[in-house]
Amino acid sequence: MDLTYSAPEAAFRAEARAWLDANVGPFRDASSNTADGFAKLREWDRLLFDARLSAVSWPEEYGGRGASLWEWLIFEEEYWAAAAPQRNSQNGIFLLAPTLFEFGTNEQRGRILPKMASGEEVWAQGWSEPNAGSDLAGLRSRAERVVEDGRGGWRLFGQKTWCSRGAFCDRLFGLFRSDPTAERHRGLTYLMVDLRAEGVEVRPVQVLDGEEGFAEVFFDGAFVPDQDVIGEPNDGWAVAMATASSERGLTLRSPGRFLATADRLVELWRARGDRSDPAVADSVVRAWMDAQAYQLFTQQAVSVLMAGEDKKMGAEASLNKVWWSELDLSIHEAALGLLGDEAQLDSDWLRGFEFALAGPIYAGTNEIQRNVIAQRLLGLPRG
Amino acid sequence: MDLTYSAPEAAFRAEARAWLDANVGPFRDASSNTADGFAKLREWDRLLFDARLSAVSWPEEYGGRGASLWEWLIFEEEYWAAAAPQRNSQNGIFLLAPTLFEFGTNEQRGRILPKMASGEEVWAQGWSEPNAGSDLAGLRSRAERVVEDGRGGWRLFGQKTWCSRGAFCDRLFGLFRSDPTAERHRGLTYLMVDLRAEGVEVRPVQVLDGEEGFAEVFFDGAFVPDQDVIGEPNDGWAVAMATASSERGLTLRSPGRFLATADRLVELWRARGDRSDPAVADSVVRAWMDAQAYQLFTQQAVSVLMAGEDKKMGAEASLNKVWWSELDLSIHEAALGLLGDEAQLDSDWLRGFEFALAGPIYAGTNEIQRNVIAQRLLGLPRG
Amino acid sequence: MNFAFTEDQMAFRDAVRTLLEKECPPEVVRARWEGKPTEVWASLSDMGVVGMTAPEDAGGLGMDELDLVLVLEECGRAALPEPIVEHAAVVIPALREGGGKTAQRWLPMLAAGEAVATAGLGEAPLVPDADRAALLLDDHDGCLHAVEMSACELTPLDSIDRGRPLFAAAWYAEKDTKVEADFELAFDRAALGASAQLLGLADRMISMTVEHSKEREQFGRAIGSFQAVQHRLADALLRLEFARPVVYRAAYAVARPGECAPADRSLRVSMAKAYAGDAATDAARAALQIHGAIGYSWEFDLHLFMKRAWSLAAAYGDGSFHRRRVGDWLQQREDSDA
Amino acid sequence: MNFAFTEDQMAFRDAVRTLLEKECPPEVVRARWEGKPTEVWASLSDMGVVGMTAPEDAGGLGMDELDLVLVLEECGRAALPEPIVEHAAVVIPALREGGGKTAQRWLPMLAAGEAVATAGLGEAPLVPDADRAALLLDDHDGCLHAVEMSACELTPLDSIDRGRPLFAAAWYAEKDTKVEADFELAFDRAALGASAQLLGLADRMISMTVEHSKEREQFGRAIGSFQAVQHRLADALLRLEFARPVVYRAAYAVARPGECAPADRSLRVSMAKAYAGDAATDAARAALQIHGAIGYSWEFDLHLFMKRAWSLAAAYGDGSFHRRRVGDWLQQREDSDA
Repeated sequence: MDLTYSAPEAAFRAEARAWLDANVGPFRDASSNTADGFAKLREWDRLLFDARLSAVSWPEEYGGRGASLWEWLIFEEEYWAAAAPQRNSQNGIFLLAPTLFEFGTNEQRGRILPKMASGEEVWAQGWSEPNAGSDLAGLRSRAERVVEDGRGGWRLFGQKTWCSRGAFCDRLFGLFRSDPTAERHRGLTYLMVDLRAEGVEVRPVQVLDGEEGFAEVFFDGAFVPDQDVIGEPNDGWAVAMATASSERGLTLRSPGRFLATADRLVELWRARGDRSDPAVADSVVRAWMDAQAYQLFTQQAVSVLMAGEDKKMGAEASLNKVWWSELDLSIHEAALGLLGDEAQLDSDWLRGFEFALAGPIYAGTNEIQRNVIAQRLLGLPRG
Repeated sequence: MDLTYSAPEAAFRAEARAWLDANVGPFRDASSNTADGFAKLREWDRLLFDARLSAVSWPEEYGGRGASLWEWLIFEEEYWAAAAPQRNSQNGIFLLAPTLFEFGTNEQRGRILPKMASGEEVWAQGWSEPNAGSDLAGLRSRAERVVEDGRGGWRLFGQKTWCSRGAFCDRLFGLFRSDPTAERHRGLTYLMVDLRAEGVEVRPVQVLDGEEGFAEVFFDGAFVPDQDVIGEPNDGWAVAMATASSERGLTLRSPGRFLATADRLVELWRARGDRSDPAVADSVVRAWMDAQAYQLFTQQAVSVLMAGEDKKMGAEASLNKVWWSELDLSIHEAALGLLGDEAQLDSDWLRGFEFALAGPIYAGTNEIQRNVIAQRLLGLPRG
Repeated sequence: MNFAFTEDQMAFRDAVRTLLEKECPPEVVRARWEGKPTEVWASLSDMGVVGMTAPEDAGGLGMDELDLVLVLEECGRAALPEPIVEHAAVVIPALREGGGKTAQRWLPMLAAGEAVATAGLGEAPLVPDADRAALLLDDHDGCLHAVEMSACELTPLDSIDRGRPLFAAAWYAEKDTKVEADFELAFDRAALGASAQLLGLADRMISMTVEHSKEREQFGRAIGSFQAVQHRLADALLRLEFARPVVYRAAYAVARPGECAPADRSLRVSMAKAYAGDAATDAARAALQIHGAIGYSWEFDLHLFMKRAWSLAAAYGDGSFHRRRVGDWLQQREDSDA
Repeated sequence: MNFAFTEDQMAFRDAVRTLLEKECPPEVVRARWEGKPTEVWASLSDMGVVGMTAPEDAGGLGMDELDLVLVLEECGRAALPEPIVEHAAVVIPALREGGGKTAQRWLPMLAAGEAVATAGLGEAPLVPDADRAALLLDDHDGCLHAVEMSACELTPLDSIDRGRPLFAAAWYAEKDTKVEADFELAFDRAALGASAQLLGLADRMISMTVEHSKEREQFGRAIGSFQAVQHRLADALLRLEFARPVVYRAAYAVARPGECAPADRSLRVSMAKAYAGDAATDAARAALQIHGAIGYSWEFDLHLFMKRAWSLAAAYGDGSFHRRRVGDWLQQREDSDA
């Protein structure tokens, strides 16, 4: 065990901190859930990309630095400590890109990744459908195989919903049912589709905070060429699941994000002084500690990943998911507790709380994660 | 709504308080889980019986006072405020007696109740079997119908377990499988058996606190005459269930018991002064409030029962059960929190905590109670 | 001893529920969100609800907190976007007790619902629905003052619940604004009123979620058949059903000052607010988790109730404020005969 | 940066586990409950475990807290009824650092396991296993003293865990009993040692409960297939798996004083003790609930582990003590660069 950073790691931290200090200011309050904010955040992704800070862990050929997981963690710590904004590109970088690295072709990677990192092409995820939330295998949107003018591809029909920032995004990735005769988990194909294409309709959906970044997306014969299939046709479930248990379990929500929020919670606590209740103090301490524990758990997991040949998180990713989502809530609840009567008013803490409430729902509900923990980590029998 | 007590109620409270103050002293520390304590508590039941305070709500002919539920609540408040001991007779008075009032014959009531209240005959319950804990319908102990020398009755075979105070009790009540061909919930008969009879073996079981009041009871042909069947043969399930949803849901654990413990918790808190943590203070306040809420909930339920013709608690009894069992734990956990390092040592609080830990398990686990709340009070579908 | 409401009280409650089901569906709450006027105040005035705590000679119904608590529960269930707590539970009783010219002038108008009153009594100076109100009851140096809204400078604040918009109000305390009524009592009444509404909100969110979980299917079965969902809703119901008598007991304490010293009244109210706030925010949490993403949608009604619950749970002292008040009382009481 | 143990550390841990599985089954713990001597101390001495923190020139293995933490986890898993934390994690390091005659005389005997040492460093003056020990490390006026047990007056106390019996010890502080080592560090080491054992206890109770819930059937199916049981065990595992790296991080902080100021070390230890105590008491609660009545039985082994968990969770500062210490640190730190 050696918990000191190497000289290059320390230097990278210093570089990232300095760059962020110098650049983040005008972008700090931009929201990717409003049209204006989204446009501004395209610029922000471009700035990051030009500094090769948009996707530090990617190979240099795609605009990254080939950074290690440690350096990625360092970057994230600095990013959130600088109060930098949620990025437009997060679904692309954290969800689609790992899939392309594992299952994509070189052609796909070269064509897609640099534009993703530079903010030129922003990706929406298309996991949910009206009747397939937790039960992803219940997907009904269809991809029909076609060959038109000698060009092979797919025509899409159906509906995706809860596409974050979908109202403003350029492209969407997701699973579509390509073989309706196959069993629930089979016959799905992993496709990438242009949201501006003919046969695609994007309808904004207003959510809790009143912003309209979310969208429903309707497909009525939109065309996707064969080159935009990831992995083999009808093998989309395996592609999606394999990536879900890869590093992605680790990198979806970095510790840096919660460490920064927890530190702001402590600042709020100290600023309120005697006005805060001793019982609330305990909730502040617990939340801050939970963020620390998340960092340590992650450091331990990264050490395992770095040592092993097979970089898989496996079912441990479920422990991770439950912890960070409930941690995020604990931090914000403690803050609202500190605010007392003032919690009747809108604030960054309240908006953060609303956002945090979604944590136990998306990316696999915490109920399902607990099933996975019980059945796959503890070996209990299915119900 | 009128939350004042009538003059007779106030007089009864004064009488009970004075009597308890004068008499409880020598019995206060007796434990019904040791042989000596049990013997002493037979005397205590006798004293209570002679003062007509052993079962105040029973009709006078059986040694009660025909007290209302309000007076019963008053008595219980005074009983526990006086730090009087757990009674030998509790399973008889709170579990068997309500069944006899609802399904017993006059002969049975006259023969059994006075001796139960005076402590002459102490009853054990025989609900659990090694393979039937939560799943009461999984009972396997058998009752074989016999007619011997013109005398009708039943021969018992099998095993009961977790009979509280069974090592010292005189008689046992419980369900036995009388028709092995019937479905799980049918073919059970509610029987009362003499623990000193031939064909009965009682083996003490030591539990957490090291005391040996619990017992396993083995039956190898013990005889039970027909007069000791409650209700109809093969109808025991209905008898047991009907009584479980009667007032018993209310009277199994009276608010007075928890109010007294919560007040002792506050005394401990005040006595420890600054040595206690502010975060622990909040747990003290919450536990004390939970006891108050339990009293209020009970007063509300009693008002409904007193107004209605059909004195049934129904599935609401499950709300009651979950609340008091978790309340009991909260009180004791708060106390152990106040004790800090001293919680490494044995104490009344620690023993109370061990006892409280059983609350969510016995009388229907809290998991099952929550199923009942969801399915019967909220109308959710069975799994 | 009888811990039950009268047939009359329950009949009035039922009538209010029926009226609000008809006249205050979610669309009416949404209209208030968008700043549009609602009709429901007039209907509640016609029914006598708005003036129920005013003396009969001022045109009211002369009712007390025991009548009121059931009615406010219904207002909570409907997420009524009106300052009914401040108007009927706080200002009218304070004027009734304070008497004087202000009462003479205002009580008849408030009783008839022709004028709306609100109040600003919390730790933070937040006045709900000041845009709707003609009269403000506020505290200054521990005393209550009634000020005409036209004499106040209002600053709209960014309320998390736009069905309960909040304002800062600046005004001058003068001799003739003073109301000879007790500030602590007014605060307790506001907290009690919020508690009653929180019960109704919890009930509404639990009902919505039960319905949803019976209909929504995942993995080939209704999600309400999963034990995790069942136990979460069971816990929400448990909290609600135990909060209920605590709130009613507090209403009794306020309604019967002769049986209850002020410190004991505040104790009862603090318990009510702590339990009701927890019950409603817990119900909100369970509701959102079980609804999943749809619960997040602006078009779906859940957030109207959820945000009201958050707003009222924080108003007039949150749970930890009130538990601390209970703790102080426990530390100071003379013996253990509570 | 590498948050992992070495192959050697894990191999030593595995060897200790194997030894304890063989030599410290529940019957051995029960023997200690009944006051009978155990053989396991001698085996652990032979293996070098008892003296692992002693310098090599005193016959020890010269190991640090990173080696020790994994070993103590195994001792917790076995509910080892010996003062291994006090002996190996507290007294030997304090003597090693304090030096002087006491160290010269005692270290070789302690390293060889020929003499047993214990300590009394908590808020309450409770000395575990004093009946087994020849040497006591205790604090007086903020300083540490090493006293021969023969010079102490021992009073047996009623420990909730008879596998970890407790005593009050009366003794006289004299010049030559003083040990020039840091009290706070000794306390942190004791808390860290208890934390490591608590991890092992939690792990053991979770495993026992998983096995039970796979086998026990109710309503025609294994109880472990019910979602309520699955989620309860999932939560217990979650707490354990997140407590683990927090405890290891604290071990690192103690083992590398050069990288960690004393206040930061105490912070890390406090986090460890709070998480490990919660993990173990939660696991105990889940275990008892899921076992049901059988878990209550004296003959069933669960209570041996449960009571050790309760005892150690309260020892050397309970959760709220340590969270308050973290809170004080947060209030005092200079900026947010923790």
